[in-house]
Amino acid sequence: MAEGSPTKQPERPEYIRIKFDLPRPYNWSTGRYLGKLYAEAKENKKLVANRCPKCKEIKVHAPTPVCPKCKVDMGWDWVELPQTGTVFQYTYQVYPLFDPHLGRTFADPHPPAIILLDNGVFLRHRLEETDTKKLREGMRVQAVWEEDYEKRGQGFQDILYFRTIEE
Amino acid sequence: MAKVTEKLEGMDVWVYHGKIHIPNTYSAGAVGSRFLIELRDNERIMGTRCPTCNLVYVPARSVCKDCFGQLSEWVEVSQQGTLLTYAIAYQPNPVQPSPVPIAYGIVQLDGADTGFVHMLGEVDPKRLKAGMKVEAVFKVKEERQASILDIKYFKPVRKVTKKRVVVKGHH
Amino acid sequence: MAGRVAIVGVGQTHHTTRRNDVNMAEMVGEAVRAALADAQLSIKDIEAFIFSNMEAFEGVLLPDHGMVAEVGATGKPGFKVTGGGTTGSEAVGEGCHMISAGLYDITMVVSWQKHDCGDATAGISAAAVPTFAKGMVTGAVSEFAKQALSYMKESGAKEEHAAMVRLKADRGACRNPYSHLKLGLGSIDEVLQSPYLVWPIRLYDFCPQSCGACVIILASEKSAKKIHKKPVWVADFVVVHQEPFRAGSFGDPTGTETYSQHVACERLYKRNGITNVRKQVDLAEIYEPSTWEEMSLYEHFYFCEKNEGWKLIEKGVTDIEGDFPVNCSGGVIASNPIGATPVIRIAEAALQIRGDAGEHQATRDIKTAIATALGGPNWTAMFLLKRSL
Amino acid sequence: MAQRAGIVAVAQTKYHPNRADVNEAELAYEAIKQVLEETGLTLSDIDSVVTCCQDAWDGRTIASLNLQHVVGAHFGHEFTVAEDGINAAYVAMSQVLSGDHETVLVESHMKESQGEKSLIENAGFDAILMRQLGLDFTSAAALQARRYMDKYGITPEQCAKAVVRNHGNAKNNPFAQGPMDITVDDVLRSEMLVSPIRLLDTKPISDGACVMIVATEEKAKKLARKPVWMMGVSNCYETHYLGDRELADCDALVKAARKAYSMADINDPLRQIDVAEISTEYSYQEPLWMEGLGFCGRGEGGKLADSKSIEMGGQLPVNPSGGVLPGNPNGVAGMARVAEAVLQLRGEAGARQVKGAKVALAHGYTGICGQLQAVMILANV
Repeated sequence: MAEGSPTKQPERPEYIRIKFDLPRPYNWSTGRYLGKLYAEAKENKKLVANRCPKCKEIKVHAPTPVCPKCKVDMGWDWVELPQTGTVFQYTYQVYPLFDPHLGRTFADPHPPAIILLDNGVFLRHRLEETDTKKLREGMRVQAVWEEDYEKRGQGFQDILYFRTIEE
Repeated sequence: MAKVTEKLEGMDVWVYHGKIHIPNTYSAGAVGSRFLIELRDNERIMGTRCPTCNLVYVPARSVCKDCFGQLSEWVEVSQQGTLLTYAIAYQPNPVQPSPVPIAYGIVQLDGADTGFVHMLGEVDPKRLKAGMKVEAVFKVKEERQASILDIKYFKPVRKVTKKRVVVKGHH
Repeated sequence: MAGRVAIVGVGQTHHTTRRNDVNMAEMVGEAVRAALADAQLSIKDIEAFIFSNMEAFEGVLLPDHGMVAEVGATGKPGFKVTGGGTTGSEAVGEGCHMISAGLYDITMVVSWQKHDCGDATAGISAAAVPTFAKGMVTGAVSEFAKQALSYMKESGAKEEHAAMVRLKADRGACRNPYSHLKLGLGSIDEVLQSPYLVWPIRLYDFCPQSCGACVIILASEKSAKKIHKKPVWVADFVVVHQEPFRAGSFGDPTGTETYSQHVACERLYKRNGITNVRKQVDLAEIYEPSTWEEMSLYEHFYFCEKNEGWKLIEKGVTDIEGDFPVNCSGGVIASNPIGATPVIRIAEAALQIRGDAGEHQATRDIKTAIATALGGPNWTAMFLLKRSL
Repeated sequence: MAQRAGIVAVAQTKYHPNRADVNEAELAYEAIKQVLEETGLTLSDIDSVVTCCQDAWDGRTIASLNLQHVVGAHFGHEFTVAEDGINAAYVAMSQVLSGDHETVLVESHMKESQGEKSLIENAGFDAILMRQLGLDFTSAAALQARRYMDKYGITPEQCAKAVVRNHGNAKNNPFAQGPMDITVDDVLRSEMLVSPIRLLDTKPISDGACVMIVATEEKAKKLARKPVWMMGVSNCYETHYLGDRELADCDALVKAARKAYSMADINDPLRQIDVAEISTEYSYQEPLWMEGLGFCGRGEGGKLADSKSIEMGGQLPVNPSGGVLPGNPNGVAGMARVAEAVLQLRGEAGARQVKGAKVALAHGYTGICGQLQAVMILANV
């Protein structure tokens, strides 16, 4: 460095980092299709999905105005889904990950699972059983609803989890 | 707990009032860090000069916008300069460092060829005028954190310094 | 493509966890200068810029706007692509379109991610809107965990095979001056000792969060031959998006659904007369966010029969010295600056074709290569690159 | 160019301050349905899709995930771009001219009501040098407005006239969000947001979507009642740091316009262009952008705003639709200008029609003080 230069470069340079920690609020709308699912869950503790007029496939996650595969208008054809099924696949979270909607790290103790409902439709939800030793594919499960009407109105989350059942 | 979902009147549509909250940390890099550290430690405002375009960038930058040259020639500029433009914000937002109204300004410091974007203070907003002389007001040393906010704001110059401080040095 | 397009310059930064010595714009500028040096062009020669980055990870709005000076784009046209993991491929695709459309002669694809600004897992989790996915958010890791479980069950692959994928990647990464994770692993046991993130995905099974940038300069046929001694031709490319599977995002545990990879291959291979990819293509750089996904992608891209992906790993077919090298660079599980990741695949494949990959140059002569990308819910992009057309 | 790219069909939703009743996909689908109906195409006939959205506004990483089903992107070719939708139309044009795609669906949507404007915009400023000051796009625009007005003697009255004229024109536009009967005095007495910008100098929060189909010349002639051709287009970046820019002169717009004009063989824009649709989120931008577009000399935008020549029936009617000021979402605004230009050239603009329009200009911009400017020239012959 030339003489008269303003600062001496230190041996190990100090690097500045500027932190921003502001949550950004949003008002996400369910829209009309997902809203139908919300309404049935809240009012009737029913799980519903819409069905494509062409391929007849039932759209669970999430109801849409267009069938992704046939690319045709879905119309307004709703079916009620059974609330029992078998565990098709599950995993469990060992390491907590940062949840962008909570603003902190979080590990859900309830194992995420793909549940094959009794009408052959796949639902992604979570299991009540937290003891991973007791989990197995093919186990029978049933939806457990939030019983407090005031607390419902959260769509899929109106079902708290799926409980192991003996049959 | 506040209600996060709200049903729209008269239709089966819900609105979820939530947030995205991911903290972000941005590195200033070598050039930006040196600029901020100079504010914090020495109350000096530094620029970098492009020898090709003969432009002094303040705040210091690492690249010339015109010729893409990498800048390594550091220059200290005056803390006084000319107000190029200004605006007074009356609407609050969560990022603003002080309550509204906030006066923003772009100041061309003596010895610089670019404008410095910052706030204006100690002035009646009605008396702001492009072309007026302003000078930097620093926070007290204990409050300075090597950030752009180490400068509190620019205020109108009561007494113009005749001496132009321009110290040049090579990186 | 109406007009033929070639890659005439590539440049990348070294990829790493943290870059405190540069801000985002300066980091990207390093790759711009490297690519210009490679192409022996001046910034004045670049006519238009295509930016690729997933801005949600840095929490920046319009990130391209913040680096106009640092990448030399002042007064120039430009576009910003923002489409999940395949973003980089779409950007290179757009760079090609602009040239073959006759709108520009030389374009520059600028891609990056600076993960030290935020949290990539959180960023990916934010892809799920709370109205339908609240409480089911575990980012990409859990989706790849499900994919791994399905693959294990169906193909008979063992955790040891996933470990072999990491060992292969690590050998490449240790030879690649730019790669992020250089673990120096010696044995399968070492990999199997790494902890689970989401069962059965271990820390070493998954890609890191990297800071890094990659730049590719594209040119029309007329200019390409003047610019570079060894232009690499973009023979063709496809981008195929996909709705999530009924029962998964990156893998279909029901074994009944079509994958975007199949559709992409059908289009790309058919258009280019490829009936046996292992014979007609010499090398691949694929976008594999996890070790398990690499084995399964071998099958989806028809490098082998179904349920035999792990056998390619076992036999060393895809090693750097192998018959069909895959990810000599170390791949995505070694370096993953997401917005740049697909562009790095293309750049690395181009270097292999030029014979300029240095320490991690494949043993066999590479004349034709494919570079792929994976994003969204199993979206696929594929580029076919050739030494001569 | 041997081939031309044609716009086959356009559609917009009615712009609205709060469409909480629909999500992004349903909003976009309202417009998508219209272009499909008009052309008789189905989503399966589309061979490429260009969507335009921004994660920070949609509140979702990979925002295009929101709508891939309604654009028919399953197993399809989809590019997602950011910035204003006018750039998406530009990308679609390149895909068509490249020979790779024949029929491209272009979609742009935005629900500004969904997020918090100033917080989202603040994240667009350099994090080290500007973000901590709490700047948003309006406060930056105010710095530009003051600089422009001071340098060239543009008056608040001249800017207010732009507001009054745009709102007046909007009354003829069925898609317009909020045409208001206002006077220059109303504008000058409205609440001060960031001096010198008042409430009525700005556009309100707006939700909406715009969709179009772009096709090869051959395909466009078959599909469209009246195809409109993309004759010239360009965009251009300005540098980021506000202090490095001469805010009173929009250099990026000058460059973008020059390139678009030269492609379309335009050397006297005021005479050769029949109608212009320009994006102005703030009133001062109308005279400023008109200077950038070469409709008048530097500093003469105020005089032009005062004159009758840009009114309906004038030499070059500007924003017969009412433009952006009565309410268009950012990101859609520029693409909506293209859509409006198309309606003009098809003679389907209803009460806002400029008679016999043959050549139209559409302008859009993205970012702080118009950092990325885009200009498109369209023609019906």
